[in-house]
Amino acid sequence: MSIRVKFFASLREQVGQSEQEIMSKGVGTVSEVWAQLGEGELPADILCAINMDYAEHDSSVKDGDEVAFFPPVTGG
Amino acid sequence: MSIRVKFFASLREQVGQSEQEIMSKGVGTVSEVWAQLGEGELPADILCAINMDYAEHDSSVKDGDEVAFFPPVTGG
Amino acid sequence: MKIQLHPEPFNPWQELENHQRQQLRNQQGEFGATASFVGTMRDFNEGDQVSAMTLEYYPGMTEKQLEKIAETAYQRWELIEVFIQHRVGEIKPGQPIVLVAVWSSHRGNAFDACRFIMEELKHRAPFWKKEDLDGQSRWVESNTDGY
Amino acid sequence: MKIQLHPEPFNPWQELENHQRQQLRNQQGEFGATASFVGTMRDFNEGDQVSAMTLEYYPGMTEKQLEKIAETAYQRWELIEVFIQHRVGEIKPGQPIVLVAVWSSHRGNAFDACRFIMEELKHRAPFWKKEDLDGQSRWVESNTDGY
Repeated sequence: MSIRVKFFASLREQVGQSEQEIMSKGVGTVSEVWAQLGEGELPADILCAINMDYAEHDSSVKDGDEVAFFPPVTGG
Repeated sequence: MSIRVKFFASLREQVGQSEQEIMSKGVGTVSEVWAQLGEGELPADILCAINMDYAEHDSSVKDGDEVAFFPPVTGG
Repeated sequence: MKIQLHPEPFNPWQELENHQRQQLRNQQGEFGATASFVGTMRDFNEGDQVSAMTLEYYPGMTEKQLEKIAETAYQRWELIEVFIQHRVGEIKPGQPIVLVAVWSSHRGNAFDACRFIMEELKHRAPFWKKEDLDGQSRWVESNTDGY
Repeated sequence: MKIQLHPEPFNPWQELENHQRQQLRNQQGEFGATASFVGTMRDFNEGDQVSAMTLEYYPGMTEKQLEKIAETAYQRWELIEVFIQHRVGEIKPGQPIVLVAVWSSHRGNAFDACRFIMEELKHRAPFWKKEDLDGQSRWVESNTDGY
């Protein structure tokens, strides 16, 4: 299956890219998507979204989803 | 002593004038100023001011004061 | 602090913008939050169509009480500026009646102070509304609670 | 409801006035209360002088989350209109960052909803601030509480 992964703000700088496509079997949750990236443990304070809606680290992903990782938001 | 008395809004219409000068001895409080006007009892919900500051019905007045009577305010 | 009564229609957003540009010119970068409220005349009140309204006030006392309200707000919260504008005279539906704007470093203070000033103004500033209904008129008896 | 992101400086009061004139033309006399909030960039944060700031966002998700916040406000209070404007990109001190404006029949609803939307926006809308200090830059870690 194919998942588009996006990174924002300080996490984008840390990971060194703003997006990446992962092609893999056996990627069932957001945490498992992160694990594929080879960036170590997913920090507890990192927020995530699936298809532009907030999700949890253990939320399920499916083929074609867009998964985003980012630090706490600071707008307004 | 001389007191300038002002009336506003529905009370002004009821009294039939917007201001009046009263010259009298023995006018010690706002209620006594009202009593001089011959308009009956001072209604409990009528607000009053002395020299443009809110006052009570039993507040003291002195020579030269401006005393105002008006209904509850409805601005904004 | 600026407090002003308008006998003619006024544009609240324009007034606010002008005030900020003119009076807060040297405080650019200092205020992070501006909370404001505009009250506009409605054409409906207590179940009746209202065609116009006259706002009576007490020249001198009205301004004095508005200043006192603003001063109380300055004492209770850290504020950079308070700006109050109020219409008087004959008003038509859709026309602005009141503008309260508060500048502060932080949004909590700006929101709290703006709302406080509006409630105090409603309950303590000497203004009285007389509504024109179809062929008759009536004094508004009391203000509603804003919470 | 109107939600808009501005890559260039915008004038919040002008936007608000235009929106009311254009979109609420047929509701003149219906709304009695407009509560609004403008957030402006300060030149000082956490004890440091800030010379500029870059606001990053998540195109698509940012707009979607702002819409959700506005929809929640419409469900919780009787509102006539919600208007949200937010800057993105490079911002200088003194420039507006955000405008939230809410029109309602009554002031309590307008005040409550405006503040609710601001707090939700601060905590849920995907924006990230990076501040330029003297010769270096840093990501803002978290937003302050607004109450």
